[in-house]
Amino acid sequence: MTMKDAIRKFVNDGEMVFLGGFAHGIPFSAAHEMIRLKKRKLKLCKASGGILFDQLIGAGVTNHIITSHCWNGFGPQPTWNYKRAIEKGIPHKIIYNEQSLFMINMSFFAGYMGIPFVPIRSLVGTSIIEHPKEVGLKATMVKCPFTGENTCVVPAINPDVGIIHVQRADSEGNAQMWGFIGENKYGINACKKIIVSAEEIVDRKVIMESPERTIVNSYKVDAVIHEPWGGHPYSMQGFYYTDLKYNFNYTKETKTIEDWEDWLEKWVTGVNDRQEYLKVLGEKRIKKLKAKNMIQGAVDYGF
Amino acid sequence: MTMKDAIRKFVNDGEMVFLGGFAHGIPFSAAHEMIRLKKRKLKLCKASGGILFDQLIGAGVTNHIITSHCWNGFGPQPTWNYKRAIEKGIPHKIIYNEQSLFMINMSFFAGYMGIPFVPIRSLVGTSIIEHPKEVGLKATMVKCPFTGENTCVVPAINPDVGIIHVQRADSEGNAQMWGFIGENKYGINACKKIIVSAEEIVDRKVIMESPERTIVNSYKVDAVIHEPWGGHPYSMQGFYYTDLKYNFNYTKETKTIEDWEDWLEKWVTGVNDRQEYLKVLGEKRIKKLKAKNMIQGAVDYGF
Amino acid sequence: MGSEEEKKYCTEYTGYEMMLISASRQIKANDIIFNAFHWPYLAVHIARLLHFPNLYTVIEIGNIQDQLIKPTRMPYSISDPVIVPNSLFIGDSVDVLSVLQRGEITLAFLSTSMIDKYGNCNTTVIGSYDKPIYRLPGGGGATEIAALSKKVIWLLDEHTKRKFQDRLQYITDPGYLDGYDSRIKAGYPPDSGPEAIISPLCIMRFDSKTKEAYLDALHPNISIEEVKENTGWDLKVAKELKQIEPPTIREIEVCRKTMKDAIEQCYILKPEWITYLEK
Amino acid sequence: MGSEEEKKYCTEYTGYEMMLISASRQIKANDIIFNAFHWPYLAVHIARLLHFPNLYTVIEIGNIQDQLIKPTRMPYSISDPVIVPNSLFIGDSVDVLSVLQRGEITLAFLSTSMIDKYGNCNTTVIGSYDKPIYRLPGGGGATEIAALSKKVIWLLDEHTKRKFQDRLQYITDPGYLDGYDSRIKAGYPPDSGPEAIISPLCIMRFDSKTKEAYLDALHPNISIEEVKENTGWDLKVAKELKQIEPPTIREIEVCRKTMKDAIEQCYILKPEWITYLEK
Repeated sequence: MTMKDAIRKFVNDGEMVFLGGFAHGIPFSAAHEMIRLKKRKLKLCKASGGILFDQLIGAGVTNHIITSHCWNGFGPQPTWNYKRAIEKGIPHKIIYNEQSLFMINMSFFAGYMGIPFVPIRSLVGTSIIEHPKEVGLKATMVKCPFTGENTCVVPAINPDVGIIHVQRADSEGNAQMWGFIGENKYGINACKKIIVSAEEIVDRKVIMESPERTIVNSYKVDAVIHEPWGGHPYSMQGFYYTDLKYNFNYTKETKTIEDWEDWLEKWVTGVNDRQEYLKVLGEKRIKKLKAKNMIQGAVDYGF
Repeated sequence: MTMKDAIRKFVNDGEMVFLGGFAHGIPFSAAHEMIRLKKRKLKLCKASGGILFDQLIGAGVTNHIITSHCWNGFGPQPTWNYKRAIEKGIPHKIIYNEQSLFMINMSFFAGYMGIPFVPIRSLVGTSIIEHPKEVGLKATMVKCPFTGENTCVVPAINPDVGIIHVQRADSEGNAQMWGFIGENKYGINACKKIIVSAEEIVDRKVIMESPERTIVNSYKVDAVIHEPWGGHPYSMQGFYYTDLKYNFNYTKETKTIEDWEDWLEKWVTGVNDRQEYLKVLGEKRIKKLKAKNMIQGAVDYGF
Repeated sequence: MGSEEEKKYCTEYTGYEMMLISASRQIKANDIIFNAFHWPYLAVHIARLLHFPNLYTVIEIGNIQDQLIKPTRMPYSISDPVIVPNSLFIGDSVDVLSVLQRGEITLAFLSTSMIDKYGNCNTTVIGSYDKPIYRLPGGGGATEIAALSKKVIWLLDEHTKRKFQDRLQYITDPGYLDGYDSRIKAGYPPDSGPEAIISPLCIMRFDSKTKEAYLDALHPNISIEEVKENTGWDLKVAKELKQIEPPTIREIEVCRKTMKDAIEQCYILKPEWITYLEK
Repeated sequence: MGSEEEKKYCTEYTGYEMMLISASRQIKANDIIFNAFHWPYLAVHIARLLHFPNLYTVIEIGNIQDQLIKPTRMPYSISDPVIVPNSLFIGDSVDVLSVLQRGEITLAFLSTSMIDKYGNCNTTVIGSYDKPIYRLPGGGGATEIAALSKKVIWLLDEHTKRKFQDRLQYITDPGYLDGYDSRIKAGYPPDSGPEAIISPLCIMRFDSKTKEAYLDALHPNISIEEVKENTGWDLKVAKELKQIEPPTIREIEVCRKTMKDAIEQCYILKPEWITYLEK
């Protein structure tokens, strides 16, 4: 299946979409396909919004984001589409449903566990808990039935569809990651429909060589896509390093609406798929970003 | 530090003790030292009690067990010390604080997370929730503040001291396991004092080669003991297989009090430490149980 | 089981063998099975060998697997380390609980010491909890498996009034609780609960309204009376009582191979269960 | 910092450099540090290079580490993949939250856009939440780090009334809330909370009773008046006001090396912060 087919088939306008990856294995390829397919009114959730959310906001794909921050981590610098949408309603108004990083992680965890809520020891006294939010995404207080203490609890999040980009998967969808997993395991298993894109499609034997690295199993997965470099410009441990220059320049290159439209045309709407994107990126840069080998971590599974 | 020193120094009569390992990496060596050092009134918690708890009950070390079952999984067969203690008060009465397997796991998880309780979707309507239990170890119901549904919650467990037996640790106590982790990561990190015994003491470089395998970090660990075969007669992936014969015969060999006393003398009180225990076990058996190599699971950590 | 060869029935077999084979026939190709220790494990193993080598199974120690152990081998239990490098996923019990709580298990097999007419089970104690006559080993993970799987099939290797009771004093594993809608009122998913009880004598299923177990199908050469006499409540019988097909030659071969392998792995099978094992 | 060599003070440096060095001096050998992105990361990096190569640090992405990255290198952020094979532990944010919630973090550094006299911070919005004048990026994990670390030190690279406000309209990260015992009443551990605020001008600490920030120590060549004029509340001054030791030659060398490495990793440092960087 191609990314285009998967996004067309499994992502519907108005749905809540989980996009995985915490600065590593971010599904940029999937997000760009959403833009090309003109998906609308998606409700996006992700621990750290970053330039991925900024692009989806600028392209008019979302009207509601649920995250703990949205910025360009390089610099650090602001993300202009995000600011334009919230401060000026360009391209349209969006709801920013602010979460703290660990709050949204615990909400994904509760979704993963199939429980309606889970306690957290932070948030009390902050405006994050006090600010009106959509029911089901707002933390609240309960009394601990054991200790009597007032305890903050966060609700489960179970998105309609989830997308992750991983190092490898087998053709059936058993997907593995290593390095920074972020919220991927909890977030993706909490979703009703699941799309996995992978740098490599491997034999199931490879999956079984280190089964602890599996984050979602095939019986839950709706689409598996072989999508090399699907996480550029962020890193993919063992495959490529973060494109520092591309990330750093993003803020400068998207500051005005005109600049943003040029950027979008160059990298997203002017190309048809990830392979064409990589042509724009250029062989030289690709070669430079490619990770050096560092194969390690074998242990004895003998019995 | 020797196991004797560690148990003497860190395990005090009357404390709540977590013993890790779910049919793999069970700290038999530590348990036998508790028996030799005549520890008393320990309150023991573990997901699956098994013959480890049976021995600690028979030797009079504990008067309170918190677990989801206590049997000899081989056969399956009953464990006689456990039955004698509960049915007849021999060697003395013990409290059996029955948990379900996942309930005790979630209690360890809550202890791990530093939260007072966590929801679980089972237990309602069972006698496990209805039977009187010590405060703080009994599940109860709360109303979900988001959905309004009646929700069962279990309390956190934070034992005074925890003991795990792992494949490897560095000399500072960064401990790693693979294969079945059971409740080890959650249980051990929930403890106030921590003892780690390991099949191998490795250089910290080895730990950093696959940091995902770490289940507890040195800043929390009070004692690290190099204790090869510390998990016999259960398995240790990559080191030795389960001693089926020893386990199977255990029930037969401990059926009467006299038989049990002979068994205890032979394997525990008649030896001074794990090395002497291994002499009783014999070189031939040790050789037979030794795992064949199956080194795999390396991935590319390059960047 | 389509070919003529396979349809040849076996004439000599034990009730225990019939129970395992009957259980193995309940599985569908797309089931996500919770694979519990002992008799349940054997039933699923038989189904894998006979029909569904790629059956998806989950075990409480934290494994997900969708093929036979290679080289083919009967694990001594759900914690045999041979399972680890044969798994698609290894996590911990909390991960497995998440699969159960998300409602992804379509079918679970469990065995128990005693069951009541609403499918509740007791593996904790006979007599009072604090002054027991017999203390049983305890339920382990069966509580959650029974509570949260879409369909639960209970295997009882002995069909007697002591094992099949009207109501139980102590419930370790929830079935339909007090019958009718009491399970749903307790908060369990409406599409979850006991599906059948399989014993050497028969298969019972649960009335869609009262949730009481009734006799749905007889194993070969078993009479209604024999079942009723050995059941601790006034057992109702299905309007269209079914007759279970005897084991085929192929089924019995695989079943006996499985039992042999189990014995080698320290499973204790009673002499009367393995009468034909060496033939 | 014992030897004569190291005690030689530097005379030309920026307030930003003084802030980082002042921050790095707050660390003790046995601290378990929460290592946040940006200025906090630089301060901890300096302490590692100067004094404590084996400092224990935790970052929100799920890493625990107790030595410098090898080969020595400044990660571009807390998510640089170079960190992974230099870690003693890699888990996820839930694992890291567990470390925070168990109260194991002894010291955390954080930076923020604005702070109030009770050590509460806002990184969310200027103006109203729904109709903001400026929308800030949001707090990320700072909420939990501020809530649960035993000691929190806030770094502010600009000391103005806009940054140091009497009270904030929006609290992203909890400090002492409304002062006095309001933080404890909210349920936070009594031994947790803001420890200091470090700016280019000074170090503030918090009154043990009112929990209001007061001027505890001046950076070299800074006057009380300068601090008071740039602080948005009526700043109280410690009875025994301390004078901060200027950066030593060694400290400034390490600080500038760290800043250079940071710039190479895309950190934007303002021109006035790096005046002496090429000297």
